[in-house]
Amino acid sequence: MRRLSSALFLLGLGLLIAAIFKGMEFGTVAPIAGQLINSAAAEQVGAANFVTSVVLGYRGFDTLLELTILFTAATAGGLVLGKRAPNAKRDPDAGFILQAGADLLFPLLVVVGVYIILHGHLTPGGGFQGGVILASAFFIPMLARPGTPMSHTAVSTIEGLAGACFIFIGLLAMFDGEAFLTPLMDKGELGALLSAGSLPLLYLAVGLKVGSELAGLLAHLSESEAVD
Amino acid sequence: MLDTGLVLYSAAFGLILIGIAGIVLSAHLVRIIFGVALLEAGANLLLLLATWREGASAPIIVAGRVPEFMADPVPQALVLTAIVIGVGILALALSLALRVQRAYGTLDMHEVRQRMEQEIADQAGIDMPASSHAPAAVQAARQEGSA
Amino acid sequence: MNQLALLVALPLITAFLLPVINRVSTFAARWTGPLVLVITSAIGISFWPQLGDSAVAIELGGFRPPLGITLYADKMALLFALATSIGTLLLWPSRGEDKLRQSTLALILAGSGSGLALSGDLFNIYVFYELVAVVSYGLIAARSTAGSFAATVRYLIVSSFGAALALTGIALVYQATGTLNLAQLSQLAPTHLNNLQGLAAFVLMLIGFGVKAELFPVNTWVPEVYATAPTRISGLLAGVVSKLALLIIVRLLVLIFHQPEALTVMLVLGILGVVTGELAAWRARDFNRMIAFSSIGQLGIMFIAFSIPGEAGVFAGLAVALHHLVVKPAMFLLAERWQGSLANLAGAARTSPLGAALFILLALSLIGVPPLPGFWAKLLVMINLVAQENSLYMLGAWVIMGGAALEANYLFRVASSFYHRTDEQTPPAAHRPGDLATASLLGAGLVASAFLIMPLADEIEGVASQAADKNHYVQTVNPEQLP
Amino acid sequence: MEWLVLVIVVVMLSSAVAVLLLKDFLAALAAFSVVSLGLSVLFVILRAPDVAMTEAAIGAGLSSLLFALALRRLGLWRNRGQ
Repeated sequence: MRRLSSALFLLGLGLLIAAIFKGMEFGTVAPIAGQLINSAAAEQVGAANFVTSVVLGYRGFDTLLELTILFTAATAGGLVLGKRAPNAKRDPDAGFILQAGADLLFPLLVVVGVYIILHGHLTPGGGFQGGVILASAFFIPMLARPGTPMSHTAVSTIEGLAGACFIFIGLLAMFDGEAFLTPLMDKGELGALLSAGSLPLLYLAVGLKVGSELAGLLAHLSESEAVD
Repeated sequence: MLDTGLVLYSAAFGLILIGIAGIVLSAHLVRIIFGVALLEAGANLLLLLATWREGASAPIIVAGRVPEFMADPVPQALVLTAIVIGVGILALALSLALRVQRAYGTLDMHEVRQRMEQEIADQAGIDMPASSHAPAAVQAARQEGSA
Repeated sequence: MNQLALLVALPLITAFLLPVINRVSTFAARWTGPLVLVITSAIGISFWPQLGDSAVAIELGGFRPPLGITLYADKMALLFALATSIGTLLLWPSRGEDKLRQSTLALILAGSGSGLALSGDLFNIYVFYELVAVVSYGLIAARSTAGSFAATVRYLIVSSFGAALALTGIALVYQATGTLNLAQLSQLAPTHLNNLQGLAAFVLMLIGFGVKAELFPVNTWVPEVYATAPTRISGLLAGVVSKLALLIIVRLLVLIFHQPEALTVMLVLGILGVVTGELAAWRARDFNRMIAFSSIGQLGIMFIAFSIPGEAGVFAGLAVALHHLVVKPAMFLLAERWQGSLANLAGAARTSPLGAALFILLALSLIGVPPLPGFWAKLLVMINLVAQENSLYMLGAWVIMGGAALEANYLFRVASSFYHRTDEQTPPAAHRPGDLATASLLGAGLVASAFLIMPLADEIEGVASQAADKNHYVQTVNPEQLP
Repeated sequence: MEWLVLVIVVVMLSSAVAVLLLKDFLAALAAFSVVSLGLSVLFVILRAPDVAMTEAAIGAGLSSLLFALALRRLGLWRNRGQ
């Protein structure tokens, strides 16, 4: 019976979407904010990558909330999974290939991750993508040798400080009368590594925070006692 | 003759419908979480398609050359945020699934709901009438008072 | 006037730093949270007189709308932002073993709740809504019993399903208009959103944001979550957070979606909510689930009230919402000790007379007995419903009357059992002084508002008229147009 | 170019259906990462390189890793999803 009602619900939804689908015309409406930003972003924010100027400049508030969601998910995950039983069974150490590979990959991944974070305002990529690469860089040794646990205190300290730096940069603008999260410092010339004022600093804070948070989340999930 | 916009929009709506079907029809918790992830992917694609136009170029200035007709950067920033939200919630959902499986020994949502209702009733001290359609396994479990 | 952004920034930066502060001294970690909430509430209250004549729009990042995000603070938004901060302060999660994480989550809830009330950008509202949802998952699962994990997982699925639908609605709105700023959307709505796509976007967002506002089809999670979550968190979720979700839907209705079908959809779902909520509460056999279902019923009444077109609807809905905002957390505080079955609540008057008296006061106000504000709120709704001369609104009026009768029945069934002389059973335990103090504070607030009902009504009418004035909103924000 | 988009969309939608129908959870996980990969390539075609990198790194990479870890801890590897 339940399957029937769900199937009917789905059919109705499909018809509704088909009706909307017919009424839509694609790509005829001009994106108001988009065109204004495309014309004004170069001199207002000074980042070569306009998506970064939107993520950190025009809509920096969304990114701050985005960081808070990851922080909350990590905290709630820690709350849910709770402390690990000290005598919980751990996975056996991984084979030689993974251990050798882990030792080789770790420095490369860290370099790539930091590169992507630092060039966030020039080329595609940035704090989120670089942070994920850093998280996997710190997680692979844990896969290779489950015996050596990651120190959660270090991870949560980096997490807290990076997040606080992001908001502190935002609050700095308020001290001299500007609105919250206004991009600071001089913009430098377009395309240079040291350009777009405080945006690279913000993306560095985002990268460190996302990296440490996701590494903590992965560690929590993999450290809960091994089943079978 | 083949309208790319039509294909892309049908992909977005298709993903949304498959995601909703996954949530509504499946009983196993992990499959429902797959459905949620697919639904969010479909919504993200639809958001990016909103102001997409053929022939626009990426909104990035490379070597000082400003492309004349750039894509809209705003939905790209929004989808970037939505994807990272999705992974945050996915991690929380999987941790909860882990604890539910450890507490109830099953991930079948009908049985989980049955056991949860039973536990709420026991905690509140009201004797829940053994509902007639409860599967035999749950009846047996209730006799030995497990979990 | 940029300081209003501190209402969001301060709790978040404290939440980020709490694990670091905790390593320095656990005492500081325990008391920093409440201290920060006192500061933010003080900032909010200091802004209240300023908003008397005109609302305030804060352009975050210093960018003109629609490029940047704007926070829009009128009296209604500031009222709910303050309610979140003060509510989290009063219902601070103090029990449970992992206090550090619970205080962090409570701080984030306060920050994101006030941000949700103040935000003036459609995608920003979605991100705030998702943040409030994730925080509530963490706080509910804090009880870490098997039942609370199962209830949290089911709630997470329904809420993520709703959030994805809301995101689809936002995508449809962005596809039709090309902007996300609420002021610009209200300028473009009559021309671009007045078709099937606009109505579909509204219905998707109504269901998406309705999950937390306990709207009829998507409130299956309410009884399980409020029965298994820590009672202070249930009070916070039922009392404060559900009103925030309702506030967004009202903003969307007032500013953007003016089709009559949108109001009809909300009215029908409100009526179904009242019917299912009150009937289930009448059949419930344990205290927590009874007040959970009654909160569904009350929110159904709010949906009916807000579906009345024009300023009268906003005024009536706001009155019921503010009344429920005070009563429901107090009811859940009483539930701290009376969690179990209604049967073993018999003779509760002997062990905690103040608790029993408070319960009766709250029950009277919920039902709508004359001197108390509950009566005036429901009367206002009934008058406006009848004034519509429309059969569906009349049906809404009859359903609210029937709901009130059911409420009277099951609330008095419990209240009368307090004074039964039963010896063999063990009477329920007395309340903790902390909970009783907060509950009686809220009760005293209720009684005080009963006496000065007239000035209060004028104040709420002022708030409602400012909120319902679309042109005032657009002039305050005045977004840039394409050249 | 349109044919490439059509092929990717068909592959993506069919693997999305496969995610829900496959009995074995590891195969479902593989199908899910195919969907994420297809989505990432679509984002490149839609001229959104930032989003394509995010979808590839987080959608295909991290989500699959999270699912694999969770399935490992849920014990759904050995008995091929009973």
